[in-house]
Amino acid sequence: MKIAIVVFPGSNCDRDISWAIKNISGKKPDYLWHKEKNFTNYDLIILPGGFSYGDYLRCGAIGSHSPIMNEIKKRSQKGTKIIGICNGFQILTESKMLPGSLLKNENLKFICKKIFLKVKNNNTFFSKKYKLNEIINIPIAHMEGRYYCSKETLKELESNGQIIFQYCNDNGSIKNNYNPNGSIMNIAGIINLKGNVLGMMPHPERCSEEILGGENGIKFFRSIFESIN
Amino acid sequence: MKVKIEVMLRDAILDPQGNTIKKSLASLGFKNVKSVRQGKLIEIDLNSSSSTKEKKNIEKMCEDVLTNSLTEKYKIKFLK
Amino acid sequence: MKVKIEVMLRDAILDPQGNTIKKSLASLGFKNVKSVRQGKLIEIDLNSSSSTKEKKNIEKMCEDVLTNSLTEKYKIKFLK
Amino acid sequence: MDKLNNLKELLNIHNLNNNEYKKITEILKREPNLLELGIYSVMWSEHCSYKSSKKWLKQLPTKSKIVICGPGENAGIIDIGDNDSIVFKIESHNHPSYLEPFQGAATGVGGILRDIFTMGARPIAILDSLRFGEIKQKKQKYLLSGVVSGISNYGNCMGIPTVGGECYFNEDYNKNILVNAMAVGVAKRNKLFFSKAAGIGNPVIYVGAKTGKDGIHGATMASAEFDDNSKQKKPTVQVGDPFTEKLVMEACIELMQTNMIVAIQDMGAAGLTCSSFEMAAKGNCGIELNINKIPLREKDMSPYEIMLSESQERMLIILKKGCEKKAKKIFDKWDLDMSVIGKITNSKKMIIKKDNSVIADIPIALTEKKTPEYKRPWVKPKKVKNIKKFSFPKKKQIKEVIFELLKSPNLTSKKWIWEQYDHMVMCDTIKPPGYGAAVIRVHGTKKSLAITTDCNSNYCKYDPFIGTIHAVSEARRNIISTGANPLAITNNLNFGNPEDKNIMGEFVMSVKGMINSCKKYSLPVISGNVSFYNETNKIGISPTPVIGMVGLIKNTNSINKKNLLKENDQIYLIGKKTNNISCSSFLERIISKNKKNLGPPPPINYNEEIKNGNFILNLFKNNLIKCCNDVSSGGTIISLLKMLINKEFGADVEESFVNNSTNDEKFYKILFGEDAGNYIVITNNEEKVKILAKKNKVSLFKIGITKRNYLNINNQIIKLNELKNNFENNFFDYINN
Ligand SMILES: Nc1ncnc2c1ncn2[C@@H]1O[C@H](COP(=O)(O)OP(=O)(O)O)[C@@H](O)[C@H]1O
Ligand SMILES: [Mg+2]
Repeated sequence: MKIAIVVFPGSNCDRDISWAIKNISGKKPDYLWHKEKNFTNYDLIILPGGFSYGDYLRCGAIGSHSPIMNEIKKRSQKGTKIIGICNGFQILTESKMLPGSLLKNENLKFICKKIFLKVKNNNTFFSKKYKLNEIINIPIAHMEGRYYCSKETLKELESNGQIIFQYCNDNGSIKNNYNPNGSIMNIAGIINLKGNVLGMMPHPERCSEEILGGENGIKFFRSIFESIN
Repeated sequence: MKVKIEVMLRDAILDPQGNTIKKSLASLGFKNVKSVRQGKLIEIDLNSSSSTKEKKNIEKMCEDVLTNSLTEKYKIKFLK
Repeated sequence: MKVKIEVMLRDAILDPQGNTIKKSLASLGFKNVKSVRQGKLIEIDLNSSSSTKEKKNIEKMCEDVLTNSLTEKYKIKFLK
Repeated sequence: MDKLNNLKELLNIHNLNNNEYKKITEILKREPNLLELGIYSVMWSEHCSYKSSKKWLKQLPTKSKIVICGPGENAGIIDIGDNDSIVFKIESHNHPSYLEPFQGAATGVGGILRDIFTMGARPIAILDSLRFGEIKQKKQKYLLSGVVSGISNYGNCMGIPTVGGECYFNEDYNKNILVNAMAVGVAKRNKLFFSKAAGIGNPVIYVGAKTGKDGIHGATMASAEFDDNSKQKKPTVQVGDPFTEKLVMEACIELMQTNMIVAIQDMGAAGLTCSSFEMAAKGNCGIELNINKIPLREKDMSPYEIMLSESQERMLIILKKGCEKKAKKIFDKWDLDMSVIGKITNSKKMIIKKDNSVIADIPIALTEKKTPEYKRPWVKPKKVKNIKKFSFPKKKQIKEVIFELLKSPNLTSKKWIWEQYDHMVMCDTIKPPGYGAAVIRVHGTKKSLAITTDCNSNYCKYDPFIGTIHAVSEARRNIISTGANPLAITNNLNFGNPEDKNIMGEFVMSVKGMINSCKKYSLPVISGNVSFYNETNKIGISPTPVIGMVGLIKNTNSINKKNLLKENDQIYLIGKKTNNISCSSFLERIISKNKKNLGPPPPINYNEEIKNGNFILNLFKNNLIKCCNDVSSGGTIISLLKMLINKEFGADVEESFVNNSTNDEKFYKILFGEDAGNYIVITNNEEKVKILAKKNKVSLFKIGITKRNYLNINNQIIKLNELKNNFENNFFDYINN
């Protein structure tokens, strides 16, 4: 199992993800500097959270043009699994590896808190350890997490089961009240059609240790480890 | 050459920033504001002088980097 | 009446966004960019029609709410 | 060198007096030129020279077994064992935040973070201590929103969690808000860095953002009062660039892993001037700078502007000779400019050259020795009178009283603020904001730190001496309530104009209070900051000595992970039942609304404080505590509710706790009094707690038991939901309406 975490200038959850993966799997992932173009094969490449390029211009926009991204696109087409969390998700949409776009939260503020998610599709590499419709408590921390896409895209996402996580309340109700940022249809995480590229705003690495207040993220990582091995 | 690029959110997209400005204007007594939208203004100063090639270049910049066509529309103004 | 307000940082004020955009444009091959500054564009739609009084009003808006004179300068464009 | 015209006006602009000017001519043995005058003006500003406060700060206890580095460096350092050390400091950015709240607060955070990583430490936590005027004023809401998003923007982007702080509203801050930020970092003990220059011929390098005209005379501005024209005086506002700072931080930490650095210092207040001068002064050597080599943002900058600029995100590093290329490689990787701007000399002078000619020539040691130090006249603040007659509400009004107190912007939840801060990044936040001190794990070790900032503005207003003792005591209680051992403090002394003998008196008494309490508690003061001239049109703020404290939990695993409350857990007050309502929130909000005098703060009994504190730590050691909070503003009930609501619980308060009292006064005094030294603990083993208490001669009283859905006091039932909604939403309502 070979995992890499890409470090962009301004990434700041790179160490956190590495820490979580190391705790759960016992193996420390590699870091890849964003200028890297030639690197060995990885089973999984993670684009971490943070503020690549300070979130200037648009979140993820400049990062999506980093030298490494061309190579990552190529590898994703060959089936390498890619995850983008928070800023990583923004980079994935900006580089068109995932449809849609992430806009400024409706309340115009940075929001850092624990919310509830519903697992809408557990038949993926990234969510198989969860039960279908399982409700998980997980932190978000972002200023631009309002998922937006065209109506047509939304239809496709729905009918292809590409919506993986939706914001809900502790009972699993997916109403607008439980939508922290104004995302279309409470979308918190999606997958590409091929099923190997996932983007999500919440931070599973921040809830993978009891002492940090929860372990709901562990299954996320376990799902991936199982898919890889 | 100087270029000004006006970037606005597409009309169909909610602009909470504009709405907030509208509200705060209203609360300050500016009552007859119908709507407010907020966008970005990017001013670029180029070493080269204006030419068709340069103009193409700027357009490419807008498409590739400066704007996101899903959510934004833009206008380029060549100043001189 | 429609009004467009262009808000830019004063010249002496650091514009981290603009600088970063400039650097990344350069690394993407747009080499002859001398400088980039990023500002705001505010579009306001008013119920009233253009009049001197309304124009004064808009100016007041800019001074009081829309901009911070310490860091920003602005230009008002009355569209119609 | 040209002669200075119109000396009087120049001195005025530079905030220098005639005596100070005379000293300059004595040191230089000639008249200074404009550049030199500018340099002296910032070096000798209150902000940089501590000329009014030095005399008093010298008396603070700053040493102990664990102190590696006390005041005098960029930040203080303490030893926490196993080659780990903790670096921390607090700093103010009050004046800039009033003029431009977002940038003012953001650059405040940027500044304090540089002070931490300059010493070789990776910052792991930020805290902010804020003061605003009346929350109902539009202007204050604007300032609050701006300040909070400024802090949030900078800290979040840096990826350093903002884990705590405080925010307090009071009309005394209407014209002068306070923005203090504290940062904590960790470093290996054998990998610390200092600012003492050394090695004749070593290159001086400049790294980070380019120099612009930002904040020229910022230090002098922070050393002068505001008046109605302040907005016109506007210096170029400093804009923060957290992205660049993140790169600077990572690059510096990378460089620190090598052996190339001799000394390092950030460019903070008074920029290049202060940093280069201080480095040379500490190393007792000379420094030569070539102004032509300074990276500039604008072409037309004079040497004067360059030397006085306060552009952010810049570092000054003395490298070992010959390491320039290797160092540059690291900065290139992070897309940062590096420039060799000078060298260390043995001249003991600061020489600045432009186009090869000398444009400033200042003897360093002499200037250091002659830095002004004032014995400002001061008078003891008058004691305020006890107010005797109150009319208390009826017992059955308890519900309204509770809701009224929860409505106070000072007591209600500050969720609106801390939800805008990324308080979880770095994956070490064990106790997030909510109530009391934050607990942060020291990454990759078994250790955790408890961190807090504290200052009860009312207490300090009515008695700066006792008030400051309270601030230290309360911070200490906050730390102990997490199970941590208090280690050391930092402090930010925010006051009005020290040239006014009354204000100087407040300052002196406050420092004395800090000295007194720190000695009693054996807590060294390892760093701090003084902010004077928080004054507009001759009206100053009330004294606000903010205390930042850090404590240590040796074994993170000892923190009860599954300390989930259950119904019928037992709630105890450790200490004495309260009987003092003077200066309390209850008095302010319920009884004497709009009264100008709230009476003196409650007295402090050190013996009780120490005994109760030790007892709490003892209970933690014996694993008898499920959760704990200290009793502070709002008294026992509000302190209890803050803790319970956070855990989604209510309680049944026993009648015996309020002495089955038929007396309204007694009832309210027990529930809302603020006598110092008390804690509330929740346990599921009251027998053991009682036995231990007896053994330790600690007094305790049962408050009641936990309940899932409601609070019951005096047979009045309040639903938990209602409490929670009030507590958590009041602040949002203030902001949104
Ligand atoms: N109130 C105080 N208590 C203790 N030390 C203080 C206090 N105020 C300032 N100091 C110390 O004086 C030194 C200079 O402070 P300051 O100018 O704020 O630091 P810098 O500008 O280097 O960041 C620091 O080492 C600081 O810790
Ligand atoms: Mg410093």
